[in-house]
Amino acid sequence: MLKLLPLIPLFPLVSSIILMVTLGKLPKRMVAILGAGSVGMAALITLLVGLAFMETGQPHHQVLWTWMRVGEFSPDIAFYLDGLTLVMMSVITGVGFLIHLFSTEFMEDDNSFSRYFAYLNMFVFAMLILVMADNLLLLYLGWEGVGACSYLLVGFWYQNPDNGAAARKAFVVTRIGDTAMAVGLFLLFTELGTLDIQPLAEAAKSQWEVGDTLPVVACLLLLGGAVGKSAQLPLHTWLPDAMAGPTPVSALIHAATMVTAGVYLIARTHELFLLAPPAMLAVALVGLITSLMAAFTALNQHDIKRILAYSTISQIGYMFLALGVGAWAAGIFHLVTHAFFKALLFLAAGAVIHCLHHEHNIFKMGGLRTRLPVVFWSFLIGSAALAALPLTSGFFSKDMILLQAYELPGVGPWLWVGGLLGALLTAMYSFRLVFVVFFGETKMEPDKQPGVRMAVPLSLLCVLALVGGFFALPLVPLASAFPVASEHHPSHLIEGISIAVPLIGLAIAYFIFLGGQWKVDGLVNSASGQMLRKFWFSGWAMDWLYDKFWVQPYKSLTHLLRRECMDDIYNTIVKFCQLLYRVFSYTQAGRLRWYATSMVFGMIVVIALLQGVI
Amino acid sequence: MILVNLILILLVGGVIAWISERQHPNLPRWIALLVILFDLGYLCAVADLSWSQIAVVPNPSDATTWLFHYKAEWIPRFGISFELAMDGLSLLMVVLTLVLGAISVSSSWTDIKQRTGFFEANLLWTLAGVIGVFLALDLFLFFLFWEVMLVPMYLMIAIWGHEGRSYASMKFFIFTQVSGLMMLFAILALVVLNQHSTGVYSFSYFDLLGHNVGGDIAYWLMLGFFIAFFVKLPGFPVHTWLPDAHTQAPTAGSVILAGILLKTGAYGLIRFVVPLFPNEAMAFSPIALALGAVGVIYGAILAFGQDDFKRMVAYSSVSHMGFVLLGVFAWNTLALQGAVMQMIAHGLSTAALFMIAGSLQERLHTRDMSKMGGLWQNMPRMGAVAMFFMLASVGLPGLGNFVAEFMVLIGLFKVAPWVAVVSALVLIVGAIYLLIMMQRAFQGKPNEGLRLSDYGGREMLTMAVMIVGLVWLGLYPQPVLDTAQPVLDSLTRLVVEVSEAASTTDIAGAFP
Amino acid sequence: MGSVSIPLDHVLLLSALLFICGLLGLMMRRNIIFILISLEVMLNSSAVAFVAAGARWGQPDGQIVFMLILAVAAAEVAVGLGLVLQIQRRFKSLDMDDANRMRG
Amino acid sequence: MLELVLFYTASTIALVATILALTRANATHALIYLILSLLAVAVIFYIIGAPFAAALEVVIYAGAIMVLFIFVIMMLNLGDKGDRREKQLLKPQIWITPVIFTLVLLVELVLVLSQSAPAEIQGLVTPKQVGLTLFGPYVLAVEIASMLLLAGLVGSYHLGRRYLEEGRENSSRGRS
Repeated sequence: MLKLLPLIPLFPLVSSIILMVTLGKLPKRMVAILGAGSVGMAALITLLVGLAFMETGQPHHQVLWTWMRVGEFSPDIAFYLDGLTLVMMSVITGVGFLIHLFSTEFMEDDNSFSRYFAYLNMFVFAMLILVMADNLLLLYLGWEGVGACSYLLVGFWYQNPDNGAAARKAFVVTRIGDTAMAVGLFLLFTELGTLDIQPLAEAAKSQWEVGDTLPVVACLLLLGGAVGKSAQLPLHTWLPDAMAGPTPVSALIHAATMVTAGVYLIARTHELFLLAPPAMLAVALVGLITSLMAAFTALNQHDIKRILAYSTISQIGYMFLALGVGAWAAGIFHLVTHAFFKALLFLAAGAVIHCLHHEHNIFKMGGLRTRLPVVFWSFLIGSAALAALPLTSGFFSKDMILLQAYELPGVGPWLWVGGLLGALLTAMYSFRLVFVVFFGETKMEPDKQPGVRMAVPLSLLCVLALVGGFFALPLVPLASAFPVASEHHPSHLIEGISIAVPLIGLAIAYFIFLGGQWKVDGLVNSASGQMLRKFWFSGWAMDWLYDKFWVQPYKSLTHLLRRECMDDIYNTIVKFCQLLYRVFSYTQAGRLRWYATSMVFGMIVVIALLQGVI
Repeated sequence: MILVNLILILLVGGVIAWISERQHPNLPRWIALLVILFDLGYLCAVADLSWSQIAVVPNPSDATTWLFHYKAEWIPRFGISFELAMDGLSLLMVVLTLVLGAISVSSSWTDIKQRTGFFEANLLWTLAGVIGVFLALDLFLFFLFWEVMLVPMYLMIAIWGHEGRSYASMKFFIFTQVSGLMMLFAILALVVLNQHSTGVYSFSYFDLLGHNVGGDIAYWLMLGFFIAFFVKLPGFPVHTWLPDAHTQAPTAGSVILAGILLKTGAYGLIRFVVPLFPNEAMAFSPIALALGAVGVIYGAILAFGQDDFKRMVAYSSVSHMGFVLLGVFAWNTLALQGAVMQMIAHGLSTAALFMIAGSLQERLHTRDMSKMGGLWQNMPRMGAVAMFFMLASVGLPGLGNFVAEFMVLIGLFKVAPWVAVVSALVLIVGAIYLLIMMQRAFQGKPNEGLRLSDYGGREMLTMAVMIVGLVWLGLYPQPVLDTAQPVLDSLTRLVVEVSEAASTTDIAGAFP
Repeated sequence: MGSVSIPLDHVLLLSALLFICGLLGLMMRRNIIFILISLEVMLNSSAVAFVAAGARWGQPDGQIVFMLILAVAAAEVAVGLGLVLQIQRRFKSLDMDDANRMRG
Repeated sequence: MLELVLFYTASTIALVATILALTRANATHALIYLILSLLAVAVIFYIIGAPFAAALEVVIYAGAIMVLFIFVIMMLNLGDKGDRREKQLLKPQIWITPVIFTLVLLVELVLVLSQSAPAEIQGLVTPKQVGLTLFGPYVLAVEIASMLLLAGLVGSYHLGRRYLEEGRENSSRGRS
């Protein structure tokens, strides 16, 4: 059964190539079957492989062929299957399949239906390679591959230049992180002589001591890659703009899978990170700060997808926090539950947008509770999970993170307090969204209802978002991949606070946005309030900052250089030659008398020389 | 004789193509294509190489250990002979030349409308000259081929070029000619010095290789060779002929120029500069590495500032070829393999981008990207192809360029980490200009009124060849690596031996 | 004329002076006719030197060279005057400063 | 003694006439002075014992060549047009450089001459001697000279003919 492993990425790849080569000549039904079916097949095989893996629990290693071999540098095209990989593969193929199914209806009217599925399948392929890779170079292949697919899909509607700009931003900003990661790979290879993940970890443990500089540098470089891909500070600015792509794309790439690749990378190389405590702390801090900043921003947005985007940034911040405090399993657990409920939220938002003439502004919506009941329930469940209301999937994972953070000696309690604040804000913005969009008076009438191909994925994801937390599934294989945290239960007070905080957030959101009991208009409309609002609305003015200090200087630099200043050097030589030419041509003035005079001068000199006068 | 025939077929084919124009204006194209394919077929059929033959590590200074060797007396008085030889490296380069030659004939199929016969003849003669450069191992003969390949290229730019062709062709000629002159001086001085110590004149590579000149004069001779190849590469800051020449050349000219002619510079660095002057080259390597890194970044930055599609691609060449320089002067197997890979991968990807630029110009009559936009709507196939090669140039893993750049950088990192880090920044700036290119030409608002013909079968077939080539290089580059490996092994060993003998300073220590 | 006592130096000095005069005329005059005249003067002065030198040794070679000079002068004048005609036709002037088409 | 007086007188005349010839504004006047100068030189030739050269000087130089000049000047029909610009000769910036140069040259020549040992003119060289030498060892030079004269002939014919033909065309065009 395990031998079937290479088939999993192969299905989406073949489908994608077929769709690319046929250039949209296939009928839409065929495209839909091919596109969604291939991922479905991949999901099925993943299930089979997963069951086979559960039986033994032994990591499985499969080499397809040698990629390149030069001396000791010999990365293979090889797959490595362990619990972590399996979890990621399940999420990618499972959630991926649901989103593909949803897309077949969502994108039905689009002219480039086939191109869409070609890209989306390619993405699934690249993402699978990323998580299945046995060495960091192959991982990097998947890593860049998903980036390229993300670029293609964000700019899918290429006619609008804004989409193109968003796509480029997504690619370039993540590329900054990727470059750091590439340098990290150089460093690791140069120091440890291999890029295969398992031998790498062994070599690292034998060559490096905890607290050495090199592992810290290497881990920080890897963290740079993770920060770029996972939209964490300071490279998070691309994600909100990336919402320009089709909504199912946002659900799959920019919520469930690709953006969590950074989390996966750190979890995958956790043995390196264990050697570098400062890097671990950096991970935690990056995660916490990002999650708080993004939560504040989400509270002020009015584009439904941007709210969800910031919320994604914030949630991934939680995952980083978990990784940073060494709660590997909790981080990955949150990754899984987040994939469920955020995909659900995005798809529901997509359904709302689909049914409301592509309206994105939440303040133009309202009262959709009765108009779109399926969507409403999906959204409500998703938000509940996001806000980590008790017994939803998000509750379990978030609770786990916070408790493990609390237990970290030293800064632990502070991280815990920060996490709680984040949880409060999360509850506030998620229910703000629910209240504004689905309650209150109706401002817009939907012109259609989601069909069955939308409703089925939504309902399935609802189930997953609700009960995903009870699944032992993710945790069993994970236990084999990570060092087990000490089992030690904190006091009930701490747990109680963790449970209470989201409820408080929910209450605040209710009082402000629905009940109307709290009038905050005065506060909001005051000068400082407005300024703060604007500041948060713009995402802490990060975009402005980057524009001023990076984009504009670069543009002026290219503008300065574009006329090729190097040519000036050669032109100076040319000018000098022309000058000489002018001087000498002046002597060739065509005046006989001048020639005669110069001849005489020459004569004088020659005679003088002959006579030895001079 | 195989090697002589390789060149002769092209030369004679050129003459035939020229004459055949009188029969039918279309005939030269077919003849040129068939001649190149025949040459390629001849190489494959007659060469009849097995892996075990290729895997033999040749002794650089013993011609009999090479794959092929041919020597005939020419001017015995001065020790000049007609000496050709082929090892794995030249084999790769010759195959690349012929493949890209066929591609360039295809790319100019409809582009060139007048004097097709003479055009195809020039094209074939350029190829003959380039193959001569890749095979010649008598320095005099090498210099002869080095100059011979320029003339038809110059004619191609000067006759069939675009609006600024006379300036561009002149600039191209002067830059390469002046640098070639320096090489000639260096060659003559080397031979004379060799004569002083051994008493016989010889221009043969095999005789000169073991001869260690030493002293300051050797450094200057190395520089003479280096400059000739460096200009051709082209390296910063003597790259400025390239954007003009590329921009003004006809499509096939650009393809050959970028795909093949630049590689002769890289080949020369690997074959001559370092093996002939190992100590001097290694002493020079910090400067060369710095120039390479600056070129890599500088090319990418300038590419971003261009409006002209072809000019942008030309600057991207400057950027990419900087990696070759880095790879050569890092001088370890990994980086050298990367440099060789880069030569091949860059040949394919840039040739394709130039073809796209050429097709755009043919259809839109402009290369100005500010006048394009939304062309994907009109020409989805071309858009998809352009997207592929754009991503290849960006260095997407799984395609040839990535393998090349990664190997260069990882090899370089061992020798000079900071240079590698700076050069790695091109992953970012390179992405910026290529994405902007895609945006400006193919994305954005389409011009609905425009009726443009999309790529047809011939063009798609040509592109498919290159796409398959790049994917193959990206996912299974091992055959290429294995072909180059023995040669590079022998060369690196040579340098190590010499530097151990001279017990100079450690290379790695020279550039921390 | 048996007892000749003319010093050779003086004849040569005369020749030099004539030569200088011709040279000065060549450099100063613009009119092409005068330039030709100056050339004649210079040729003539060299002829004087040759004849004097021949006479100094009592050999005929000096006079032979004089005759060759004569031939040169004749040919030169013939061609030169032909040119004068052409220049006059083309530039409507004999001023050589006007006829500077050859300036680089 | 007489010869010395004659020599110095003739030398003076030759020099003065040459200077006058070269400073005239009118070409015809200049030619007359030049002829005078040539005649004076012929006298000097005679005195230093070269009668054949003297005869040639008179017949060919002063006779034929100068007449050629005068013909051409008459053909050009110059008038006073060119004369005015020749007045610029008197401006120092025109003459200062040539004069300095020539003076320097003269000084150099005199220095050169003064280095040789003093010598005197030996005596008569008869036309017969000249003839024998000319067609003896110098016969090749004669041939070369004849070629030169032929070239001069052809050249002047070519240049002059075009002048005359175009002149005819111009006049005929003017008539029609």
